[in-house]
Amino acid sequence: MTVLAVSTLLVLAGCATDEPATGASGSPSAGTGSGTGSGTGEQSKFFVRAEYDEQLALLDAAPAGPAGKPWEQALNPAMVETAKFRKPGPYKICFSNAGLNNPWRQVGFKTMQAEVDTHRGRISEFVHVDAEGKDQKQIADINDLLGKGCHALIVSPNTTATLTPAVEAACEKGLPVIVFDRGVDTTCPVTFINPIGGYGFGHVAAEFVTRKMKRGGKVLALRILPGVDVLETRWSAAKAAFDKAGVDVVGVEFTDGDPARTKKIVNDYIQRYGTIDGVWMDAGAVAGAAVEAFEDAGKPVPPINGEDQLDFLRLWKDKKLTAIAPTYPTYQWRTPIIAALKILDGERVPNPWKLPQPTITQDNLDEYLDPTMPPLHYAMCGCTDLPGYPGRWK
Amino acid sequence: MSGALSLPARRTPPGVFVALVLTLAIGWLVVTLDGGRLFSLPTTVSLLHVAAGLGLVAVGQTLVVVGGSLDLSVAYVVSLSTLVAAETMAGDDGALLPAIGLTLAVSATIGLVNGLLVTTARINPFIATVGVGLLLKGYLDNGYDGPAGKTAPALVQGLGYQRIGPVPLSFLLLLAVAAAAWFMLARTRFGHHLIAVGGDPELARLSGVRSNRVLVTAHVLCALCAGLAGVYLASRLGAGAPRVGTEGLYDLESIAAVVLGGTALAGGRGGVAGTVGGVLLLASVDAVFNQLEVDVFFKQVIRGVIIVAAVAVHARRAMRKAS
Amino acid sequence: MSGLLPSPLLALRGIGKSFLGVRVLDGVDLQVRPGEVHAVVGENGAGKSTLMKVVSGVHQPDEGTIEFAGAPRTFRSPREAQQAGIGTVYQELTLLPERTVAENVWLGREPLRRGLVDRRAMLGRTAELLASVGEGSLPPDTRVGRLGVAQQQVVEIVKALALDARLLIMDEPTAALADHEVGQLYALVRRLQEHGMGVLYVSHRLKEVFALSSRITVLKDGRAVTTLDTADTSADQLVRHMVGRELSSYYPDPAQPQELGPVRLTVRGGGNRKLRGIDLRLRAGEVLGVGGLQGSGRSALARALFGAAPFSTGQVTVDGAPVRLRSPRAAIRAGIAYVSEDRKGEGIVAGQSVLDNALLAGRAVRPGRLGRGARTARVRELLAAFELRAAGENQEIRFLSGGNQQKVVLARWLALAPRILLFDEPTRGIDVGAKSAIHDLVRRLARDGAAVLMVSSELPELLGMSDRIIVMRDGRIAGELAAGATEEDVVALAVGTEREAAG
Amino acid sequence: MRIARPLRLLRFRSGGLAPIIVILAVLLVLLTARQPDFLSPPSLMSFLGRSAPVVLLAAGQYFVIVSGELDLSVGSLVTAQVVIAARLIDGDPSAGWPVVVLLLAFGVAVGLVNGLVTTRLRVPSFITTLGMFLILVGAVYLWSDGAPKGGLSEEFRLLGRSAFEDVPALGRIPYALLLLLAAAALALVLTRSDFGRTLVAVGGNPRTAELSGVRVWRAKTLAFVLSGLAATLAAVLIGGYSGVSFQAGAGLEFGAITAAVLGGVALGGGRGSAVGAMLGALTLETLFTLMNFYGVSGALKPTVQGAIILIAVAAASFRFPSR
Repeated sequence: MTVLAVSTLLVLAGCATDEPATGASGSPSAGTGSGTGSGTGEQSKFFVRAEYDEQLALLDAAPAGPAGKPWEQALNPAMVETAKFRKPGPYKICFSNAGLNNPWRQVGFKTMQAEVDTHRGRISEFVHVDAEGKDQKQIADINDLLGKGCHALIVSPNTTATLTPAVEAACEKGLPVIVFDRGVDTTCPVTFINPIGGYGFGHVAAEFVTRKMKRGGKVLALRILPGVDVLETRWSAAKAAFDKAGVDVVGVEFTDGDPARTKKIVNDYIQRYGTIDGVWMDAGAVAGAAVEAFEDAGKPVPPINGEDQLDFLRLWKDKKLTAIAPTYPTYQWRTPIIAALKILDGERVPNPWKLPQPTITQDNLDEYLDPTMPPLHYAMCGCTDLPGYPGRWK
Repeated sequence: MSGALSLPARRTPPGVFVALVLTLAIGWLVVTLDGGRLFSLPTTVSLLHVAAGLGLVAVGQTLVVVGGSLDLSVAYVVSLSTLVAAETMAGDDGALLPAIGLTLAVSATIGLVNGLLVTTARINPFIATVGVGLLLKGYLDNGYDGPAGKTAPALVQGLGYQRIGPVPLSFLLLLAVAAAAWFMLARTRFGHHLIAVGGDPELARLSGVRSNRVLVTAHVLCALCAGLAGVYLASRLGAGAPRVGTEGLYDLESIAAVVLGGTALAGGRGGVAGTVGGVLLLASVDAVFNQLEVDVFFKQVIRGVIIVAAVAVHARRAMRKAS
Repeated sequence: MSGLLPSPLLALRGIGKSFLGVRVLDGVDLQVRPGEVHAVVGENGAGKSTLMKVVSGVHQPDEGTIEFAGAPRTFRSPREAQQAGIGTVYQELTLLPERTVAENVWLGREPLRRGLVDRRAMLGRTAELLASVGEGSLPPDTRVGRLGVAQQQVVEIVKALALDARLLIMDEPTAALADHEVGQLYALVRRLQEHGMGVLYVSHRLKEVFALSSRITVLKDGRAVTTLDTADTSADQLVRHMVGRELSSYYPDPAQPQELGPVRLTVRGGGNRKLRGIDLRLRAGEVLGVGGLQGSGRSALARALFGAAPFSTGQVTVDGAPVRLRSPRAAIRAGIAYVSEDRKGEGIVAGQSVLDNALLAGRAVRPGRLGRGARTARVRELLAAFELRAAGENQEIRFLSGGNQQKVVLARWLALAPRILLFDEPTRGIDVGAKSAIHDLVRRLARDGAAVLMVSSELPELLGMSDRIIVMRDGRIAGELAAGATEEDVVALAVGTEREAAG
Repeated sequence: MRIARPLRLLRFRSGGLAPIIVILAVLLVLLTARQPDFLSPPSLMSFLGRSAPVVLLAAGQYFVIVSGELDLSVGSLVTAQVVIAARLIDGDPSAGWPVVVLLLAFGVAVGLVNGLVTTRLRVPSFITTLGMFLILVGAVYLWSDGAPKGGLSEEFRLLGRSAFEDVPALGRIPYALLLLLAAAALALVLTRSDFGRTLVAVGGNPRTAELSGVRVWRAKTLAFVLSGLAATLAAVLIGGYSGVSFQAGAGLEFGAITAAVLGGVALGGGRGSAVGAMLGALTLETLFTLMNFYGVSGALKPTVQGAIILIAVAAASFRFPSR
């Protein structure tokens, strides 16, 4: 496994840098309908084999950068020149945000604001525009921000493909553009920041469930909703893993992130198949509900994955679950600010800026489990050293 | 004879425009005091773009609402249209016209289904269109896991980003469509019949109006407008987006715009001009709050209040004139 | 007999129609000649309206043939009937208040120019038509909502004329008109007649029937009993054919002086948007008739007393105690009941059962009190006493005839034992038989000590029923007449010495 | 009459129970065909228990719809209630009951506002409750800035989650089911009460009702209050069943309305029965389970649901022509 990973890493390290922007997305045309396995259905049009292999390789790569500060670290960094963007401070930094419509983005944004506060001297103004999860609004927002004399533009795109034109337009204005979380289908931004990504997340979880579950067991896959690239990649990686291991995936259901719905679905599956031996999820939101469904049905909770949200971590510890929590760290919201300042100083920055993507396991569970934080807080926020902690995140 | 001695013969100008002017005036003041510029070029352009998308849908919605019906499936029609358009074009300018044609054909068909369900099958429009919406949602969820297709570059540069001064092409398209709709209501038999059907379907039938045919046509037109909105969004986004319609809340927002414009939800009274005003009002509120960086959720609260308040004012006027 | 005459304009042969298995029309034969006004009379539920709807294409007959202008026709929709040249003036007004006169008149067949609605032509022709019926003063671009009922009626007729119809169906055209307006209608109908138009005329008002028609067809239980030449027919004969019995006297005896009780209701200086300086006293045991033209404030007075459109000025007392009738509820609490002229719109809940309709007021005003059982029992008694004809107390009221619906409405009120009753056109659209039943009831209520105020646009009814008559004009009480007044007295007061236009 | 009424529901034309019973029966047959043990007491009990919230909402929605209005705010109200509860309780066991009382008060308040704005300010309830929807969602996000805070105590969650264990014959009876039965009984009593019948009259013909001494505004407002209360109970159950989440009430308003219409309640008012509405809700829940058991792909579920709804309602409206 590791051998293979390392080798693929060596093979792919080079070309990885060439096509950064296709980060978590990949373009539909690149879709490869790899063989359908047991009950997992068609492979997603978004599944890009190269991407997939690359991310799996990165899982085992060693990060460069200051230890203990994963948000400043980078995996296999390839630095780019930014001298032409050097400007004297203080700066006006503008941020076009896809939305604040879920706890992950909430925690992330608070973290970003805190990061900004740590640079009060150098950042005179931080403009934030919320696109409310609407592509067309974000396009308008970006266009709008271009008229505000920003020194740097940070974009967290709502959708990869559809935001590309707007971001390109922004690049043409000559100000440094920094993209994070989701990518865009263009190389024009100075850098694209995100953790390893969806394939890694989905793979780690699927691999864990497969390994811990009894041979030939039945797995239920719970997804939030279709059509969200980040989540699609998580599932497609899991699918690949399950198919490879010939796991019997009895169902792939959408929960809309609704716990009640989740419990009903799990309930029905338990009744239909007598028992479910493993649960895979593309996001932690409804992990608690799934666990409860098993309890209410008087069944043991099978190997399951969640995310780094505290309610799940707490449940995990209290109920002594066989569980794992791959993460999509919220600390990535700090990096764009750091990057922006570096760029405006003309310092070289990695592009793409691949952040490490730690996984919470039984061994390190306790170090992330802070009982004082609210249930929907994300443990991987890297915010404990920021001003206003913990109050700001409560 | 309830209506005895009510509104004067001349239509009173929709109060929404008053509200619009006030909003812009106050907004401008506040934004300026806040050190921003409400009417800067980019802001204006953004405002008009937001208005264009919603406006196209709302104009269509006006037609069905005036006819006493309702279309809650528009959001999905919009999403589907972006996909049909973008996938057919596949980035090729040559395929531009066929693609648009196909898109409009598809949406028209959906409108036809809506219309038939409401008229022939006598299903309440609310349920009928929600049902059709679900059908489409299933198709989209099942068939697409993200943006697909590629809009023809010509369309992107043209409809998507081309503008004359501060006015985007798309907004001109909206104005054109609105004018056409207005003309239709005022000067064609169909228009007269539609308003009559909205006022009292049985009465219209007794007067020899083919009520069903009229209402079906209205639904087709509504869906066509949604289709156009889809084409526009495709040109904006450069690709088809399976969730863009629902993300934009086009179903409820369009109805909100329509009633803001003074069109009676019960049908039989109202017009396109008001709707355009309503759309601009909503867009302006958006723009102002954007400039002030007001919290989205607070904005949503305000929107809710505005919509209810505006309709309350309309109702009050009507009442005062009626009593 | 009519066989000798030239080909009829309309010939119905063996028309039959059933709804939900109920036979509404049964082998009806009927002929209308060009230039003939052919009256169709019969009790409610006799099938008159259904027959008209068959001719105008709203319903399709189950059996029988329709021959129009010499050719057998089947009308699948009103549109087809209209295109053939059959215009209809319906019983209820069929106008859109939000639209202008012209838009209403031309609805369904707007004149086109280059494919577009020709506004100018529309307004122009409407103006002509209005002029031709002597309403030239009425601007065609007025919104119908602003017109009075009488003017709306004119628009109705103009709407039918605009078809250049060769046959005009008039179903209760005068239902909403005051007597002198009816006069205008007569003139109009005669004018149409002269142009060789055939008119199929449905009415309850025998007076009109005799004044207008050349022949009368009597419908009874869905059958055409007979067709008579108006010239050699008397009212009593006609009524006999309709109800199958001789009508002794039309109206019950008025109250004797000793029957009059204390003053129940007084109004001093009552006024609101439609009324000014209303002073009146209403005594127990008397029937106070209220006359006047449409829109003169007749109905407004009743509605004001009932709190539906309350007085904004003045004092009202009930049994000597001052009361404020700000809402129907308040009025009902004060022992007042009101039977609206618009039964369909304000009298019944079409979709609810007979019982629910009869219990409505009681439930609303005295919930719980006098136990539900007792209340229901009381209502059942009343319905029985009125000889209600229905499939059962759980039948939806919309399936009942107008007369029976009115009985349910009365039961609703009488169950509350009101001391003051306000009737607005209590017998509108009700057949002769039920009419006199209701007249008797009104009088009986008065005898039992209730104070009755009765608005009526039918002069015979007004004169026949009232112990006293007040006549309204322009929202004022123009004058009061004692029993024994003549129609001329009433009209004189209603119109005023200077003859104003109706409205 | 007491015996006559249920008969009438079946005998008379619109708003009859016959169609929904048939549909439900068919679905149950299909369900047991695939999953024989579904009707076994334990599974049936838990099914009924978890369906309780939606059924409650449908019952609440019945009162609003039959009075001629519409309540689009229930979904957002459920969410709001759950989030509020979580924040107020914040895991504190003792807080349970006081908070429930507070929630009920809030539910009543929201109902009152909906009702009064609709009746007094003459705003169409579609708009009023749409506005309330926006306001509640916005406000609740604003208040908890974006992520629910605190958490529900196990004690609070008992009601929605736990049951009387090892009951003879039935095995376990969820508390939720008991609450539902109680509420359903109450709803039934209400529909047969003077208020219930008057409410139908209000929906059937407000003018007549008004002129018969009914305080129409009061009756309708009460209907909205009942809907608000139902939503509150539903919120308590949902919160108990599956814990706190912003998704708690998402889409429930459409579910409830659809359920009511499926159950023969006529949008526009004046026809239908609470029983029908509740059966309608049960039917939708059965459909949902059916699809899980038949392994309908998650993405396709909306399509199936939409199709079934359209077919069912169309069939009903054909057998029972609505005027």
